[in-house]
Amino acid sequence: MLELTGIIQWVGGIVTSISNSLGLPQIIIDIILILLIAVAIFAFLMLMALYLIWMERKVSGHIQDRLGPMMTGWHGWAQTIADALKLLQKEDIIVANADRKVHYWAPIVVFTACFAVYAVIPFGKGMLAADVNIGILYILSITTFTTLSLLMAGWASNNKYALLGGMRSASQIISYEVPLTLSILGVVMMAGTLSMGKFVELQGPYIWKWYVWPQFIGFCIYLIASTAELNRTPFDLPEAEQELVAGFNIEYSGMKFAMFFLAEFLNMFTVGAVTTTLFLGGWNPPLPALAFIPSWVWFLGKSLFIVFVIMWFKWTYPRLRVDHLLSFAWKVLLPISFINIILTAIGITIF
Amino acid sequence: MNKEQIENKITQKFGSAIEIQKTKNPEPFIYVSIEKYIEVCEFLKTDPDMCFEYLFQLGGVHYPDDRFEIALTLSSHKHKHELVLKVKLPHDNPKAPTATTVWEAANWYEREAMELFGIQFEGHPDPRPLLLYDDWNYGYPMRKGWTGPDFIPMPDKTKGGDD
Amino acid sequence: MTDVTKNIQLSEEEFLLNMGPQHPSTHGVLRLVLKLRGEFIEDLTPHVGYLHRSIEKIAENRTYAQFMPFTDRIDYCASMPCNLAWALAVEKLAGIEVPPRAQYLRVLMTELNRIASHLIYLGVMSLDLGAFTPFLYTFREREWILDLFEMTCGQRLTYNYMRIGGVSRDLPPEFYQSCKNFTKVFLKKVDEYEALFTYNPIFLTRTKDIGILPIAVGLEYGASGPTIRGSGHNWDLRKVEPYSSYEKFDFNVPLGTKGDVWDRYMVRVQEMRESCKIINQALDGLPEGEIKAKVPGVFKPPAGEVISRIEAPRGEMGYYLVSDGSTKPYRVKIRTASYGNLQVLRYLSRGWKIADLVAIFGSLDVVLPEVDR
Amino acid sequence: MNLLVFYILAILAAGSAIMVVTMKNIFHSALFLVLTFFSVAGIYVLLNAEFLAAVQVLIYVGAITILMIFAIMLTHQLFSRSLRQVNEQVIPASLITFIFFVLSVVALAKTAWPVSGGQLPEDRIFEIGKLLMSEYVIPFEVVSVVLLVALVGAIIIGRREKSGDTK
Repeated sequence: MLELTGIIQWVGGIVTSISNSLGLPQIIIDIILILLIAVAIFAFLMLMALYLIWMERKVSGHIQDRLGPMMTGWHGWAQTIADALKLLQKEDIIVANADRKVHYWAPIVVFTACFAVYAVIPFGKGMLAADVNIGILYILSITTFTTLSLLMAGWASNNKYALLGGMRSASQIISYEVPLTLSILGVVMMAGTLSMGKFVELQGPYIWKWYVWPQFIGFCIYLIASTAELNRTPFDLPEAEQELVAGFNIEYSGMKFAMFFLAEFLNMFTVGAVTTTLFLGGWNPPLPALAFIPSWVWFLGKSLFIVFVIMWFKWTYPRLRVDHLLSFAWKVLLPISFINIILTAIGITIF
Repeated sequence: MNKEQIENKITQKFGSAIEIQKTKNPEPFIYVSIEKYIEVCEFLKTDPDMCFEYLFQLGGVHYPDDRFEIALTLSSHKHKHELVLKVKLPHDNPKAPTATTVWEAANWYEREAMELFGIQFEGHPDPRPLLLYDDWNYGYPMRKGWTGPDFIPMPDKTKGGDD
Repeated sequence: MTDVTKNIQLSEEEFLLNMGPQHPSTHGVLRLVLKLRGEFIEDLTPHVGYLHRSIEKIAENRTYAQFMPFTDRIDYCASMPCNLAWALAVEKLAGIEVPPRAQYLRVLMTELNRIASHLIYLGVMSLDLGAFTPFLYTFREREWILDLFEMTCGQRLTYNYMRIGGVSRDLPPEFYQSCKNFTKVFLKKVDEYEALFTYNPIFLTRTKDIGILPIAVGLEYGASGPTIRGSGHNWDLRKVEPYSSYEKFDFNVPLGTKGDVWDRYMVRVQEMRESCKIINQALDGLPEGEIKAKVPGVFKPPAGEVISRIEAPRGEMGYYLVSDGSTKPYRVKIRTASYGNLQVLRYLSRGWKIADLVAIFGSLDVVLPEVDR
Repeated sequence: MNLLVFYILAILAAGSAIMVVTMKNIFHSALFLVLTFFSVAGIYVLLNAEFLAAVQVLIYVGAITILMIFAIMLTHQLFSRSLRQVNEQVIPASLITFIFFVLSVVALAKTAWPVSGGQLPEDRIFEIGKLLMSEYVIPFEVVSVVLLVALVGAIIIGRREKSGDTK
């Protein structure tokens, strides 16, 4: 049995029994369990982020007719680990006229925000840290802190490029938040719930019952809008290298820069995970007969596929311009998502 | 229009201000007196038979015995002919009216001649140095016989400056 | 440089942004002081000269032949045309007749270099617009051209291939087949680039109707080459006043219609195809014979003044050469295409956004060492 | 445990609210406002009102404060200028505040807070939706009309300023 549910229960059981024998109060046991889960998720996510960076390099390399990292380990598997070690040793430079406190807090905010999202992501059967009944709303609200941190970084660096990058990202994320939320609304209407766990349950192990088919418009809008929220090409204006050099993170170095970098990749995985949960049946296999493959493999596979698609975008398209970007959100995506909602409502009342 | 026709026409129009040089040079050119310089330029650009709308280059030359000249290469895309126009500048204080009023392209060429040869272009809209750095005060490097210092210290950018 | 920024009057909503000298999209070291209102460019002041090496002064202290390697450094993306223009100037001055085989080889090499230069343009332009992948594709093909050059003259970037009166070496035997293969494969690769770009909606919105250059303005500022041909101005020195036996080749001069960024892009893409045509013709019609005219070891051209003009990849380049009859040139004035093309930037970019400035600047294909010399 | 969390959140909310009004740098004030909103959202969670908490964060942090920061960044006069947070009228202001504080304490103490018995409904969001669409449908619709008016008004004001600039 490759399902991890058993292991989680087993570890939980051990912790509880040890604590009981020590006579610890229930509250301490709870805290220990929560910490254990948090550490487990954190460790997983750090590894994930490292390997997503490696994956990005390999994907971009192969798209660009080259190999990507090859020297560190088999096909360069240890490349990002080496990079992370290098970044850890780097001097942390804070520019003279920077707002030191805000400069310090910005990467922490972005990292915390993208980590906090994973409390409600169902990684597999029985692998959901907190099944709150407002799961998807929670994700939407937590991700707004990303915007905040970009603005903080842009403002605190006391650099005009960083400021422009911060402002661009704010206007961009606020604009794309609207079609993003509305595209999710279609799924929410069909499911009649906001809980991430319920979404997965409702879709079940039948590929034809997944929400990607009835909500195909919503799926596309969600993918586009979330690419924009991730600030990735073709929407990578906040950090447009050729215009703003590096945008909001221009004055960051060492580990703080690495935190922005890791957060970007974690957010990408978040998008993959949320898309999987909302539209692709979560950890369910496409057919009940395929259930012998563990649920978390399905979840990871689907999420990584979405991540791959987003990378594919990046290495194919040129970048949009700010005003085109915003008018695309308000004039194209928004009306389509409204139409999608109306169609969904009609569909629900008919069937 | 071939070269003779162009030369004839200009000579007719401006007479004594024009001096046609036809020596052993492979490339014949026209000298124009400094007083009529801009007038001739405008004529060359606007006259329908001339139509020299394109300034190929403008450069200063420092001849022996401290004589400065500027040479303009003009070409007409309409009539597909070209012309070299030269102006002799005053000896002691090389000075010329600006040709930017005729061709915008002259702007940078004149700035370059200004800093490299020390030729003053009167009425130039933006007489800043172009190629040399701002603190350059070692004379005009393209003049013959210019001997610069062996070692020119880097300008100290740490003092002042907002960039 | 401080006085520049201080003299600019700013209103409440405006601010100055210093773009460069070290900036990813200034293609070298160019400093642009932008006066911005939000993201809109109110005004722009280019500052050049960071790469000034006073090649013109160096020329006065070198013999005619010794100056040849310096011309390589004027435009490192397209050294062959710089070589060629210098050779043409000196030959015109001294009245040297170049053997036909050498003329054909010169055409072959300049056209190969034109493709290499346009490939850099294409890659860098795509990079400016945020697409990274085409950059590597174009450099893959450029690599092949560099291999061909290496095969011929042993150099990959600064060729020093032309000589006064001819070229330095004949083609190696394996060149013909490799070059033929290249033109065959390359035409397919151009289609590939076009598939990535030409009608890509994002590319179209970024380039169509952006930075329109009217012909009259372009001529006024001294723009040339693909920059002015993109506006539909039919002016190509290879056709108008053919040099180095260009009159024997059959090729078209691609023209744009509107003069926007897209037109300038399109002109260059078409020019690559035309160059392929010329290369094939040059390879097939390569005459037998000498590759270098007899030039005395101590070369003393007669005194005089000449102008040489050629159509380099970026536009018209040429030398104004004054000789006093000695072994060294008396005065060399180098006219480069980027010099004129960069002057237009101020006119083109006013009123556009920073993102457009990057696209417009990319479309002018300016190489900074060429401006600063 | 709940009580402990509540105290932490309450101190955070109140403390950062004080920072909002005392900070010299307006950008820092805005950041502390975020913290205030976030702590208040935490208190909502403690009260089993997750929906309200999420919406609080989504709207107040995600939209309103960000817009405020955006406005600060765009406006040169506010950008990187320290503001004087205390003026000459400290005594009257503190008097008024104190009176208001006493009044609200008295009001809070005197009001009887009716506690409705029974369990919270299992699917609270569902119930909120139902209530908004049935009992409170008129205020709900009125609010949306008000928002629309505000939106149109904002656009008109913004437009006028722009045309004034160009002339």
